[in-house]
Amino acid sequence: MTKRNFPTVTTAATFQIEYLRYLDDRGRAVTPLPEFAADPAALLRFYEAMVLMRSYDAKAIALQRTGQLGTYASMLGKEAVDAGVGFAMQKDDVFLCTYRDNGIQMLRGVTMRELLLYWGGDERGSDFAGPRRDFPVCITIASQCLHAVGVAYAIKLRKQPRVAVCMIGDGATSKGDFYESINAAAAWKLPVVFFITNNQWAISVPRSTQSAAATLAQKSIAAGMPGVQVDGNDVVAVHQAVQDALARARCGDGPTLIEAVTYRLADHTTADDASRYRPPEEVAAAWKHEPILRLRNYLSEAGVWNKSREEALLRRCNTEVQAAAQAYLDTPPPPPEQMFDQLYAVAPAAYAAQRAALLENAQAHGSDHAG
Amino acid sequence: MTKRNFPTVTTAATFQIEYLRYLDDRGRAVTPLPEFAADPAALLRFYEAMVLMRSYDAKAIALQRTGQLGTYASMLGKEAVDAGVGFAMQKDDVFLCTYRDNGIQMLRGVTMRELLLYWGGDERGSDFAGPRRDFPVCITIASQCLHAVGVAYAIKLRKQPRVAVCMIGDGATSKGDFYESINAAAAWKLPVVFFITNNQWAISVPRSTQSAAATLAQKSIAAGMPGVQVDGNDVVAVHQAVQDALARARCGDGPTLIEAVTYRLADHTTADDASRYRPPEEVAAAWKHEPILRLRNYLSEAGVWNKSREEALLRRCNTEVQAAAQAYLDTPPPPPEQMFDQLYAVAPAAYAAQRAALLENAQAHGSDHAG
Amino acid sequence: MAQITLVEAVNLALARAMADDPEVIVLGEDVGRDGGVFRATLGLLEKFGPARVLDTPLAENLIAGMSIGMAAEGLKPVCEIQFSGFSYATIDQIINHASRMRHRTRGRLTCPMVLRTPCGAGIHPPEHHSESPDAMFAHIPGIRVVYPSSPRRAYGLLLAAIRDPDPVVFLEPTRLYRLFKEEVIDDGVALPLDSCFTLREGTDVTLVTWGAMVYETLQVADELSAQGVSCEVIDVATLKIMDMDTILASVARTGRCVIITEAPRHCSVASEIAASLADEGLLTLLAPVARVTAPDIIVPLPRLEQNYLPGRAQIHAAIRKTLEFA
Amino acid sequence: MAQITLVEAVNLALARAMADDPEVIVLGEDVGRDGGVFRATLGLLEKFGPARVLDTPLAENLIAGMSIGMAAEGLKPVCEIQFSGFSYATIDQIINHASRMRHRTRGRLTCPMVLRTPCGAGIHPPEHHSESPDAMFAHIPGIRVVYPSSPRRAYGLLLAAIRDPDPVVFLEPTRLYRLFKEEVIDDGVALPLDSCFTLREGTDVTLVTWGAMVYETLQVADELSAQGVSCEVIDVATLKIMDMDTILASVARTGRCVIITEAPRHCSVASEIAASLADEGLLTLLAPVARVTAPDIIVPLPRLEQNYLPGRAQIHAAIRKTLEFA
Ligand SMILES: Cc1ncc(C[n+]2csc(CCOP(=O)(O)OP(=O)(O)O)c2C)c(N)n1
Ligand SMILES: Cc1ncc(C[n+]2csc(CCOP(=O)(O)OP(=O)(O)O)c2C)c(N)n1
Ligand SMILES: [Mg+2]
Ligand SMILES: [Mg+2]
Repeated sequence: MTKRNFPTVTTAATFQIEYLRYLDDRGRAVTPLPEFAADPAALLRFYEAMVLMRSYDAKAIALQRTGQLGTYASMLGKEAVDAGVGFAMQKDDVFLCTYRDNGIQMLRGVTMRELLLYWGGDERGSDFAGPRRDFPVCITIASQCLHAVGVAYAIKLRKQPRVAVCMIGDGATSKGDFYESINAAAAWKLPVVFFITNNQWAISVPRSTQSAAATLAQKSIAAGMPGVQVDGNDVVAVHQAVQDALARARCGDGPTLIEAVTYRLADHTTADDASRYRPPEEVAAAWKHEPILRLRNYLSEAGVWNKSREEALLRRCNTEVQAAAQAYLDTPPPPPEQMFDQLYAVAPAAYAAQRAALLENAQAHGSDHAG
Repeated sequence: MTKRNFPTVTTAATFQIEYLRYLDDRGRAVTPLPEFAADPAALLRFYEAMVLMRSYDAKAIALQRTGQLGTYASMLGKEAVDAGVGFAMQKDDVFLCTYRDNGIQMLRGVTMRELLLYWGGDERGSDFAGPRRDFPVCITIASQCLHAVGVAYAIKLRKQPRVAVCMIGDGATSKGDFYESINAAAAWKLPVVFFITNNQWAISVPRSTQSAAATLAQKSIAAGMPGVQVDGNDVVAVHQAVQDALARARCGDGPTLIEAVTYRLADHTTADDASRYRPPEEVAAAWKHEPILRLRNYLSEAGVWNKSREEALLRRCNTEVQAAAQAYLDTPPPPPEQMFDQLYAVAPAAYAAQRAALLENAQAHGSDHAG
Repeated sequence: MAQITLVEAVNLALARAMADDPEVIVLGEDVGRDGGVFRATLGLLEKFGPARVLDTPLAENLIAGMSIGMAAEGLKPVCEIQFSGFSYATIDQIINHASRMRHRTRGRLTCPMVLRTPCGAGIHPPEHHSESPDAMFAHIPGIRVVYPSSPRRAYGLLLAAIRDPDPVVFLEPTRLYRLFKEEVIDDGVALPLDSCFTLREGTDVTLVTWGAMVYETLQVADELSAQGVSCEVIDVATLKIMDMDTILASVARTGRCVIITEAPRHCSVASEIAASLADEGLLTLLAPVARVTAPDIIVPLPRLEQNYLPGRAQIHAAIRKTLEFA
Repeated sequence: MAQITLVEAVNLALARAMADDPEVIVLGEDVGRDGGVFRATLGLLEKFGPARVLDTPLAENLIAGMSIGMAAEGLKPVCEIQFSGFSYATIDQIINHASRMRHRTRGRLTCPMVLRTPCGAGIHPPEHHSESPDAMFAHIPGIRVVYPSSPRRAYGLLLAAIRDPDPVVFLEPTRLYRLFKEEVIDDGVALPLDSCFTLREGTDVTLVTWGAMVYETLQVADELSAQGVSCEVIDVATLKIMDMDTILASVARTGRCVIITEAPRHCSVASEIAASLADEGLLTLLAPVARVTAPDIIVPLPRLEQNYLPGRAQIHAAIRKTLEFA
């Protein structure tokens, strides 16, 4: 920091942040792929999952546009993140996600019907049958990082070979919750992976407004934990980084921070209009890096994918998604008494009158307030 | 982070944290001193200030032990920090401090009587006459960092050549407020200096429990701002680092994070008993690095200090401190109505009855609750 | 003299305050180019530039805390917390610092800031977007809490809040943001803080409410008027420092009081009003003081939202019961 | 069968809960080697080891948030916030997550955590060390708020709080920590939550209070008894979920009620109780419901503290006024 150059200035510490990428924008391997991807066919399940995510995403938006779903946050453009993370985790790991990580939830066994239920405004969507210990979608930005620390502490205390994986966005890295969490996780060497999906935007606020840090991965240095930046549109790089981090965590080496650089190709949510604040050229340019085409190119080039397989896949995805949507739409609303009965383990006697009044009114009048 | 070594792993960023020290434990210059200290006599005012701080500190503890002061937080061992920072700041800079920074406040013109008033439980101690824009002592750890961001933003907006200087402890670096502040300050390139007094302990919690980071200075990397570690018992190093940081800030180059490594030689506060949680040997060892003896050795060696000057100084300090203590003790308690009248700009009519009742009761009964 | 919505009135007041006083700064998440997720700050960036209209990093604690720092330096920050569910993270700064800056420095430093946040349920949003923290803020000594219920009051009260030399938490009823329009004259005239607004005079029962529930309460008063029941409707507007005198005087005339809020009941602002009536107004009461509130439960996701929010039926029922009390 | 202080009773309950249930974890600042700044966790580190008694980094938001994560994984974290003035930073996590984990997952994940914090004024400490956030926590749906007022109740209620499958904020009256001793049998028997304790039966007036003010209230009841006035004294103990039935039944007998709290008045727990009386208890009231509270101001530094806290004189005055009301 000083311009003088006294010999007194000695170096207390040096650090380095690495960047990981295997497939370039056109799907060409820029280097030999890692072991898990040595056989191109091994990447087919990644591709299929990513395409299913995109179908689901499109359907969710369509449902919202037709008044059949609440506000929805699209995952368009981050399918490589979701597949890369989702396939790396074990069933009994614990997943803590944001509203934009439905793709990972799908791979963990949350059904699309359950996801749509949640977006449709029904808490039962968070009572999913698959990964019972996974956390519900977290809306309050970065607050789930603190829960991840507690989960990882419990895992470590019990000496289990499980890992907590916590997703956040670039915007979330500005919040104290995030820093307190990575700092504590490293201090206790906890089995947790913090994963930043840097999609360049936090609603209308660009990455550059959030922080002067050259990379978000370097925030790990503040905590004294390893950090790495990866190409978030390259599923191979994402998967490899997460596998490494999970392995580290599982063998007691503590937490890792991963930053995946990608781009939010859609509006922030269906309630947002991104054209208000970002130029169309930027979005058009970002489409050139998107993850699905890149992987398709690689697989086609490797001879394990072709047009007819693509068409069959799209048909399959469409059928699955339509069925999930229908199942969602066919689900009757939750009974209003759940608002009381699921509040405490035992519904308090003191609230019996409030409960009765609410139920009576629900039957007699339903909604009669404006808005 | 990976054990593999693919050529794909490229370096995204590298960082370095420097360490600054001029005088060693015995007060020998390990390298030529910087310009401000080229003439040893220039360091006399630092020394004198540090000795006054220690006198004040001892008196405050004595007052507390005899029931004449409230809980007090000793600054024993950090006088180099206080002198180094205090002499670097300009009068119209803004100082945001913790409870342990009374030495800097003294150099900024807060009187010892005012400081004692505060510790004696009187808000008027924070209505000090000297640096009118300085903040009152901050008790809630790290929360003042956020205020410093706002102050620095105001300064920058008005294009003033002022700087906000914000002190925190090692414990405070675990709190979100700190990270949010350094991140935002760097993002806006604000004129602010964050100064960590790393005295190794946060009450009973050692530095190692707070963070796995090798240095606290490296937390600056998360924010993308310069950071430096200094020997906090070497007033020359502290002063030089702060001068540099202030200069940077004043010419628009933004914030700096400084970590000064020192040791809390006293109990946390007069309400604490540090022997419960740290071994006497550790404290004894730390005394070998303490800042005042080190500087005295240097000054004596340089021929600008001797025993008779020392004795005269001690007498002067004693007189000053005694006078301040007496002035404090002679100050009548604040009028109870200030609790209402200083709450809002205009005392609310709605509280007139509460106010009257309180005053009536204060006159009639005073305290009659237990404890 | 335009008919505008409540959120447009907020915008108008912000623009007016910024034009009048160069010390007024607007800050928050997405308040710049985007104009705020509800468009309350629309156009301010273009008019007043990025130094005075600033998108902050995503951190509510930062937004509140740096506003305090700005205010201590003499700026007049008006910060926006995107939804009141994210305002809980500001409570620490509001109670530990904003509220007591003046008191603890005996007036040397002060905190003329405004914290604006959309508030309340009814717009079918995701989780945490329907919260009503009014009672939590109103409990804090040293601040004001203001909650307008119409475009005109939003305009006048926001101007007053910004000009006030002490911290104000300004809650905006999301559900009313675009529900109706009102003529608002952009004359820079503030409305008084610490005062109730009697929106309708009546003799049979006093209806006390604030925020979005003013809307349904006025509707009910209309409906009952057709049936010959005369309701006085009071918009409390400033929840702290509260104008209890107006409420007591009204109840002294009507003898009956129903308090309506969409916040959960326990330790709510409704409770405060009822408690004052139980003390200072007891002799004037001809019937129990009824509180129509949300139940003491979590705001549900949209599919059950209509069963959660109190509506006209509950207000009607409470009034009927109060009037029938002999 | 030892006579112990309230803080020793807290310590005893913690040790008992940890011995009984290996899932109970104690965490916070200085809770380990130091045994907590008030010594509430003394000896736990030695008995149960550093994995179950952990000093955390200095971050209250972290302490609350990680407790929620632990609880969701089935541990039973008992976290300590060093002083309640630092508990405001936990409100975000308590209201947005702890309170609704069960509800929003329909019981799939739950939050059996306890957040302990010393509370209240009267020990002449530095700023921010005398806060009374009881009303703010009590307003939050989905949690419990417990505030014991004697060693025995501290022991029994803390055991109940730790065993409760839902989140509990446990406020401890700092002023009473060492003020008096009581015989506490370490039998592992919990006391009921959601229930008032009638500490003294009486016929002339019902005194309702909790926390440290129970002490002065009992003193006053004693003093008045010598003068022939019979006071019923109710310790509310659980501020949420509150046992209003016991209070209503008492006031139905006495016809008069004085509510005593050291928290600021506006939207306080005292207001909630008075509000319920104004509704459900109105017909039984023979006099206005009096609230003896702290004023709506900032807790002062020690030199004025004695003028801030309500004391026996104010309680006496309020009772006298209530009794004289014809
Ligand atoms: C604590 C909090 N503050 C504000 C919001 C409103 N909000 C929702 S999403 C969002 C931006 C988040 O950006 P980022 O972390 O980059 O995630 P992304 O949406 O890009 O996936 C904001 C401000 C919120 N949900 N929580
Ligand atoms: C937010 C907050 N939490 C807890 C405390 C209680 N407390 C007072 S000082 C202290 C330790 C601070 O350590 P450090 O930051 O290293 O400063 P030092 O006391 O060593 O100067 C704690 C936990 C507090 N004052 N504020
Ligand atoms: Mg983003
Ligand atoms: Mg320290």
